[in-house]
Amino acid sequence: MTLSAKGLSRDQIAWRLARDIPEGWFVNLGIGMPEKVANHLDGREVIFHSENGILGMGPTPPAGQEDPQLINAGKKPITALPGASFFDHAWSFGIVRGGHLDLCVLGAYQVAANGDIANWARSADDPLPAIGGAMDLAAGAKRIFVMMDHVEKSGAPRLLERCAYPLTGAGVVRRVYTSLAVVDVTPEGFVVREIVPGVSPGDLQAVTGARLAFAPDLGVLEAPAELAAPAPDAAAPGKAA
Amino acid sequence: MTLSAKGLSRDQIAWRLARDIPEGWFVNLGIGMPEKVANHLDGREVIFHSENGILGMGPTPPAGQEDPQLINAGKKPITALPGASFFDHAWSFGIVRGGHLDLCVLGAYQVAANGDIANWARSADDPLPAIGGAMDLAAGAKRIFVMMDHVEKSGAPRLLERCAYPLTGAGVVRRVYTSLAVVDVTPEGFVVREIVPGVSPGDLQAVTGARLAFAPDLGVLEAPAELAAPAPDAAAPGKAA
Amino acid sequence: MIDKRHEDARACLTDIRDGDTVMVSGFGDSGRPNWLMKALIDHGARNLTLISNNAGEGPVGAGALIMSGLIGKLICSFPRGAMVPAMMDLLNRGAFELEVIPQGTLAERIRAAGAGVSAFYTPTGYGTKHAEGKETREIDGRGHVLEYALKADHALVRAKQADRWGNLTYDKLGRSFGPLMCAAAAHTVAEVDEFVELGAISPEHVITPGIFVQKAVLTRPVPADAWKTEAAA
Amino acid sequence: MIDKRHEDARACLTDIRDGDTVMVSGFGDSGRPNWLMKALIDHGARNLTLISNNAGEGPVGAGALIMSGLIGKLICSFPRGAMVPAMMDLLNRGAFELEVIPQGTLAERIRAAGAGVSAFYTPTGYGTKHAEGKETREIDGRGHVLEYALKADHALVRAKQADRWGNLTYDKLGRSFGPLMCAAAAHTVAEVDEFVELGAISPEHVITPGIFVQKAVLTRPVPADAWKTEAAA
Repeated sequence: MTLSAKGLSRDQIAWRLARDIPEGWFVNLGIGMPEKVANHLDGREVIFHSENGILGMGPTPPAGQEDPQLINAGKKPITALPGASFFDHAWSFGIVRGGHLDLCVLGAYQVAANGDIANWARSADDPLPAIGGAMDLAAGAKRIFVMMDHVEKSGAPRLLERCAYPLTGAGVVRRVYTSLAVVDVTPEGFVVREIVPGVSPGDLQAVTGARLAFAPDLGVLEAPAELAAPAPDAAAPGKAA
Repeated sequence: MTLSAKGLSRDQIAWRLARDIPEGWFVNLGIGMPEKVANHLDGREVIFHSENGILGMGPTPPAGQEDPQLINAGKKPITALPGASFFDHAWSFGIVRGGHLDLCVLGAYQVAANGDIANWARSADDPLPAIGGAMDLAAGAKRIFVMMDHVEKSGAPRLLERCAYPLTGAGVVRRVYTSLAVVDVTPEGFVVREIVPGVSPGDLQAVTGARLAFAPDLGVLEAPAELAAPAPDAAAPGKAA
Repeated sequence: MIDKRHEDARACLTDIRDGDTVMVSGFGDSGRPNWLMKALIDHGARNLTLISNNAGEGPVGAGALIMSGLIGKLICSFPRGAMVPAMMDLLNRGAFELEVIPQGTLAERIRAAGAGVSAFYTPTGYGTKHAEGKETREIDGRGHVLEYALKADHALVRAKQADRWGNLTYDKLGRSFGPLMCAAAAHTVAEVDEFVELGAISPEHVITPGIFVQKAVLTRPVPADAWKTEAAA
Repeated sequence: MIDKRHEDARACLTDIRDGDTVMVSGFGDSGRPNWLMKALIDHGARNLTLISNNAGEGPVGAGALIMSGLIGKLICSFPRGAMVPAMMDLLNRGAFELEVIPQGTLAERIRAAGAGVSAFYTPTGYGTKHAEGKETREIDGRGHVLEYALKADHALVRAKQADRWGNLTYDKLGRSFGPLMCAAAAHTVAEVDEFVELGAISPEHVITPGIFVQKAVLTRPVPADAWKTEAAA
């Protein structure tokens, strides 16, 4: 069995990350993979922010009930829960930049051992750079958790000593949830907290582009089998717009 | 008859100033003497701002109908006209500082020929300086008009080459309406536009602490006699709080 | 009597001249002043600097303006979507200049212009390519970038209600950049669902006070094919 | 279930320690959190830095706090009113330190703290005594003063309605500094006229989103004689 076959599905990664979100947190979920986190809160009351100007974002509306003035940062239809509030873009990014969000979950191309994150461009020369809100989110939330496949489709590592792609934020990532492991970013670099079953520390180090330390109480990351996907998917990470 | 007996009452000064306010202007009236301007608009629709967070401020309510949450910057009861809006202090001073007010009318201790205004303290050593909103208003409105008696009660001039009191704003005054004259502040200094009847240019220069130029079309400032006051009053100018 | 309500969108744009800076509200399709943007294309002023969060979602709104050839410079945070190939082609031909800004910094720069704050220090983008060539400063042990106020000659803004003083409300997430742009532009035109009597909007619920709005017109739908113009020269 | 509504004002203030910075909302008597300010006096934490637009209107609110001897430093824009002689006496005895700031700069510094803007350039006060000793810069030909964000450990804020998420509305001119202070303090307690069910406040009409509010209590009147404390030591 290849490493990738042992890896978690996106729903399983989202499930694992959601376990670290307590009731009452204010959370911004980046576009794409991070949006799945909202499905795994087991009834805990968590308030979601979307940077286009809402707190209390609710789930996708039933087909036919979409409102063009109710969309999330990914431009997809949403609902507003009882208790929701709307505000202008200055306050919305004041919430982001002012450190009011307990958590922002971002997708990424690469994360470095110093906490740098690259998630907006694969080249510094992109003539149409898609910055969106990602730099603000990376700089502003109390905690940045990253969700991503552990490696590129090509097998190239995404956890690196230094990011090769242009940075979204410098030294901001707190924890990375990959398809193979839960990895903390510490002043001493990456520290692995949990690994999926069947993958050894040596296996993990072999597909990682930075030196890994392993927690003394290294855990096993066992996710519900019913959330497993038929095949892993390594498309581009989501980005705020 | 003394100069001061020939001088305009505060209501007459307010009447003269009000003639220069066209319909549709957004205006902030400083506390005290400037508030009288609102009584002389002859039906022109002018929208008043109070820096504690309202546009569309209306007149004093009838006795017994005061609302403690509806006061102006001078802490006096007001009303909110149809079309009024409330906003927080950041937006309110954004309106001020951002140059959105067509006019701010301020009282003053002194105005200098370079447009400096002093209206918040008679001494730089005041241990309880009452700055309030005056510095923001002085720095922010499109036009600053000053209303004041031409001289101090002691007879000391208030129009000076340089202010002796601490400045509220540097180089901001556009026009001064005094009890004796209408005086523009120009790059070349004070230029008198109008003088009250019975006062000569020489008389005016004699009670002014800066060199006066006189407009070629120097006008006579004749105010309605019914607005004349029994005796002029030279109390401290109003200040925003 | 003050009355900022107008009938003809095109007539509200006559002051827009070649070379002017124009802000347009909205986030994606929400809060976008389609009727005024179509009128801007018809108005035909050239070499405009366009400030719009999004650009390129499709051949509508900012995408249509860019294809019209009237835009000399685009300032935005997210120039992505179906129009990317066409925009790339125009960029490669030097048909317009592009400046991409982090979204929160874009919002704050516009807000600063309206509020009379001339520049500010933000942590956003520090240590990234965005900060290259910009003045930086350490404050409380953290790196910051100096950013300047971003104002405009004109703002075209989508809102919900307007009264004759120009007081506005917005519709849900259509609010976004609208209130900021109204304050940041010397001349703001709002496109609204309905005109209401003075006093119909509670003073507690006015989002943009009329002091920031010069004119208001009723919105009308813009058919998809009405956006089409001759390809940019 | 999230529920920020509390019964006991005093219990909401237990985290306030000697030496903390506390913001209080309001402009004059409007929007002043009397019930919480009285509870703060009873709480008794000392050497507080108090941030309040007004101070000294009378032996209530900030005036009463100053007379209580709990305030080590006062930051305000207008320290005037009936209490001036008493405040002068305390100042002369070195009982507290005073910093007076132009009102718009005070508001913008508080707003900046909440919005994560660490410093900004404003024209207000340039060329005056207020700018002495401060960094200045010419921008677009005009002098500006550099001002820093002003944050607090705690904010006590008067509002109208609160729901269990802490969303707030305000009452007319009682809004003033409230929304800014909620965002600028690490820990905000709101004193409100009424608790309402979640969803009772339209998302369009929420002025302070609950993310800026940690606790809410119902207001109660403070009798004039209840403000009295022993004279400051």
